[in-house]
Parts: sequence; structure tokens; C-alpha cells
Amino acid sequence: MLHMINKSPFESNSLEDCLRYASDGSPILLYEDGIYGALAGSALEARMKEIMAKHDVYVLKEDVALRGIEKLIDGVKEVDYSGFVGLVEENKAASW
Amino acid sequence: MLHMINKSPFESNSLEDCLRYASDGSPILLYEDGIYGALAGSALEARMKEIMAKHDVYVLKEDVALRGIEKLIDGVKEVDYSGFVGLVEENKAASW
Amino acid sequence: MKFGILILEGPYQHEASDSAYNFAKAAVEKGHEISRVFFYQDGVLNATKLMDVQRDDRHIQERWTDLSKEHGIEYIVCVAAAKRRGIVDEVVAENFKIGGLGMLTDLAIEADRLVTFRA
Amino acid sequence: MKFGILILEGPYQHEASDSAYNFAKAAVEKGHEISRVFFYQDGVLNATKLMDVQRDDRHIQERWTDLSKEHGIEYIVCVAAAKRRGIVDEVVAENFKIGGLGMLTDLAIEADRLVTFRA
Amino acid sequence: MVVFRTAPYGSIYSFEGLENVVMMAAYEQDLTVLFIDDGVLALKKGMDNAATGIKDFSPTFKALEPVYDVEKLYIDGDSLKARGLTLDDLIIQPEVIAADQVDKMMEDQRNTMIF
Amino acid sequence: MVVFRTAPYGSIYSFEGLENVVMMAAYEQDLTVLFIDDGVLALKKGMDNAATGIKDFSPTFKALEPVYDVEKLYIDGDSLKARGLTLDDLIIQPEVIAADQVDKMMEDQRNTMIF
Repeated sequence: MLHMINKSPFESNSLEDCLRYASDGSPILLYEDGIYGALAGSALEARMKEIMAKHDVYVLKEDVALRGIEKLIDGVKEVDYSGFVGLVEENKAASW
Repeated sequence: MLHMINKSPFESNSLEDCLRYASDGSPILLYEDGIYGALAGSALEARMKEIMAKHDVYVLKEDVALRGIEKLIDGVKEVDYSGFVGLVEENKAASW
Repeated sequence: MKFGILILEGPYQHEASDSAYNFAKAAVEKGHEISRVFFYQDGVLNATKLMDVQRDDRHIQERWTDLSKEHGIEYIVCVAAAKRRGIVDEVVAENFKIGGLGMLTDLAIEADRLVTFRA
Repeated sequence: MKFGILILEGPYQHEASDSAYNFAKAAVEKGHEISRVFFYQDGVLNATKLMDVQRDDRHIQERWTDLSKEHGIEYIVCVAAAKRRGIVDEVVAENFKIGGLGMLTDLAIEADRLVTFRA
Repeated sequence: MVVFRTAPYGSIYSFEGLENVVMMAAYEQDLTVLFIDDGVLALKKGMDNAATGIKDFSPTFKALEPVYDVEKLYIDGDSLKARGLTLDDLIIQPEVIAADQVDKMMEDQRNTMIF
Repeated sequence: MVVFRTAPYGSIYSFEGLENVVMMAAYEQDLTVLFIDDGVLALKKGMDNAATGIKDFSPTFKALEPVYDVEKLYIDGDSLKARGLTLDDLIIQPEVIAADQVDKMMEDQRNTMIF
């Protein structure tokens, strides 16, 4: 499954909830306010690195640009909407 | 200030955020999905007891009844809408 | 005391407008004055008279209108927020009025207590 | 592939309908078929033709209508959700149709992928 | 598959998610319904809407199996426990599953909607 | 007093909260504006809306002091730090305050709106 997270992990538990259910290896897409989970140097960076040991973590480029975020945690992959569609081609999707 | 919390603390950080700013002694009202913070026997009970050492914690009776909750953490005070109005008479209000 | 109420979410989707209604009702029953209820953001959606509700559920717009008729409470629907959400004069229910954001400023200055109902 | 899209939040208040629109556009540009976009919960508010938007902002309803005209995508607005929110035939924009919840079930069964956009 | 993960009443996700389940039940013989996170709270016994007038939709949850023939009802045990609840507190008793079964359950269904 | 505590774009709280500040600035000479929690993210430099068409409202935040004469702009330093940001990352530089000053700031104002 592709697990889609659109809420800021500083405010919502949807990412952590989702991780309780997500199988190792299932990809995670951060979009809308979810992209703040990928902020380099944040208090969540260490936790995100743990997550990235088990999951590919993607961020939606257009939402990153809209919010003016330049520095993402190393290893986070950027996809544009076309890449988002590609992830949904390869995986069934769950929106948390 | 009366600090009003309407989101489930199992899902949202609004209660914890609010507590970073709330002065000791300021009352906290749990209403709508916020009332789940007062569930007896939950994983949050120990944390709520710490909070109650510094703040009077109120729950809105009507929202508790609507959700079928019978067992509240000891020391949580129940108010109905009239009591809610009373809290706002006594305090300026902030809705988190 | 003079109360002001600010509503930021629409009916049914969130409990905010239910809570605001019940709070307003309890406040007037305790003898307080509600200077104004200001509908902002998706709160403007409370004002549509096109709402058509199942018989076993509350009718949120009618309930607001009735409360205003009974107690003379003023309801202002923010024009800027309303426009982008398709709430225009033709669909606005009885006792709701479209008005400017300045009326929220007035309310914040005038009311002894301003209570926000939001998501 | 056949994609289905489900939208649960209204325009402007949440980014959900923006994301859904951009996803739908990217999907058709990649050659996929969008079987249907189903508007449910506050998602039904995307369909009002009464929306009136500032010139420097996107017009969410018109953008949806244009996308449908260009690519023949079907938009269904859930009748039950629409009724309680005041979205009735008279205010529904071009290329949106009010329909039953059964059309969401059909979509979930038929589409190879169903993607939900929500709060 | 339909997943309930939102608390009832604070938002409409739970209620309109349920209306959708009732509709799906008429078409889909193999419908799976799962309760996780705050979604389990929608099944609490003893709801009383007299003071608020907000529609109490728990009778419809209760009717899912006997009336609408939805037999595949599951619940995450850890979500219940974290909220201080047991199956006895609920109006129906879905089959308890562990969190690590959820991803595969979703994968096995054609599509998943989370409310 | 107006408090921004929600991230921009995901919901309209930040944008319509700002429209309200612009209006209040015309009436209230003593208006206080505070950024906390995810609200600080609305001030990030370098926003680019070309790909989404969603209105970029950061120019209005930038104009609060020079154009609308809002001088009392404050920000919670811990909220910034938790998000890996410093004042240099922002389009304006509000005065940094500590979290424990916030309750009193609200108390000192006639009314507080949180967006």
C-alpha cells in the first residue's frame, strides 16, 4: 500500500498512527501539510530517519515549493504530481 | 485564560501545544472530541493526572453524554452548557 | 455580560456550529447579551436556506434562525469568505445578513468575551 | 489504468480539492482514464456555481468544469451529503451531476485505483 | 474495504462513512469494515443525544451485521486498549485483530476508503 | 489579539486569519499578532505557487508592519526551533518571546482569536 499523509506531524498523529499499520517496505507519501515531516533540522528529523530505515518516504514537490521549503531530510525523495500518479500506478492507496 | 480544547488528544496535539503556553492555574475545558482526554483507564490517564496537578480540567457534560462516556478520570469536573458559559464569565477564552 | 461568538466551520461537517449554537442559547438563557454571531471561513455555510435535512436530524440553519427571532441576535456572514464559497444574497436565510470583516473587528473590541468555535 | 477519485472536503477551507484536481489532471495527462470523481461530505461544496473568487486566486469550481469539458470526466455529487449542505440542482455548475451514493460503490468496485482526498 | 479511524460527532467522517457502508453492503457481498484509532469510539455503548439534538447514528452500526449482512467486521485491539475500553463497552463485537494485519487486509481488497 | 498557530495552505485558517488582521489593523492601533506552533510556517521565505495556483499570501504578511502599521509582532522561539528554522528563514522578523509569556499576553488583551 501507498500510505498518504497530508497533515503536519507537528500537529496531528496521522503519520504515527499510519506507521502502526504500515508493513515494512510500504512507501509513504507526504503531501499538503504532511510535507513538514521532511523539514531538515527539525525536532522530528531523528524519528523520520528511523522511519526511512523501513519505508521509502516521498514528498510532493509542488507542495514543498508552495511552502518555500528548501532543505529536506537526506534521503527523502521528491516526486511531482506525475510521480504521485506513478506511485498510485504501482500501489493501491490509503489516505490517512 | 480559559483554554478550550475540542480535538481528541489521541489524534491531535492541540492539548499539549496549549499546555506549553497556559499558565499554571488556568482552567482547561475539554469539549467536542476533546472530551476523550478524560477517558478513565486510557493510555493518557497518567499524563492527564500530571496536567490536573496544575490546572482545573473540565469536561462538557452534553458532549460526554453524546459519546456515551461513563467513566471519567477522577477529579475531572463536569459542566453543562450553562457551566461552560459560567467559565467564560469568569475567564477570557482561547479556542485551540 | 456582552458575548461575541465567532464560527469558523460549516454545519454537519464539524461539531463547531452545534457547540456555538448551544453555547449561545445557554448564554442568553443566563441573561447575557449576544452582541453578534460572526460567521467566517466555512462558518458562512451555516447561513444557506437551501439546507434540506433528514427528519430525524437537527436543521442547523433553521435552529439559528429561530434562536435569532426569539432573542433578537444579530448574525453577520463575512462577505469575502461567503463569496468564495458560493454564499450569496439569494441563498441567505432569514435573520442572517452578509457584512464586512470590519464587523468582526467591532465585535472583538466591543464584546466582553469573544468565543471562537473552530475545527 | 482506471482511476477513481473521492473528495471529502470543500474548496478553499482545505487543500484537499486542490490536490485532487492536480492529481486528476496529472493522471489524464499520463494517459489514464478517470472513471469518475465522486464528491462526498463537504466535497459537495466544490460544485456550486455561485462561487465568486478574487481575481488573483484560482476559481476551484471553474477549474473542475474546464477539466471535465476537456477530458470528459464524470463528476458525481452525493445527493444525501449535498442536501444537508444546501447544494441543490439550481446551484450545481456545468458538468457536475447530483447522484446517489451507489455511484461511489460502483466506482470502488470498478476503478483499479481509488484515491481519497480528505482533511 | 471501509476503515473508520475518526472519532464520532466532532466531525462527520464517521457518520457519512457509515452511510456509505450501508450503501456498499447492498452491492458488495464481501465488504470488509475495520475500526482503528479513534474510529473505535463510534461503537461505544450508551450514547445519549437528548441534550444536543445531534443525530445518534449508533443504531445503524448495531444493524450492520443483522440487518445489512455485513459480516466482516474487525477492530484493532490496541486502539481499544489505549482508550481504556474493551469489547464489552461496545454495541457490537467485531473480531479483534492486530495492527500488523491491517496493511495486508487493505492490499487484499480492491480499494480502501478511510473515514 | 490574533494568534496564528496553523500551517499555511493545508487549511485556510492562516490566510483568512491574515485577512482579518489586515481589517483589524485599520481599526485597532494596539493590535498584537503572535505566531506559534505551525503558525510560524506561514512566514517561511521562498514560497512558490507557480505549480499549484493556490494564492500565495506571504506578501501580505510581509506588508503587515510597513503598510498596515502592525508593530506588535511576536513569535514563539521554541516553535521555530522545533521546525528547524531561525528568524533568517522568515520573510519578517517578529520579536521572539518564550512560551510562558503567551498566557499573560492573551490575558492583557480584550479578546483573542486563534487561527
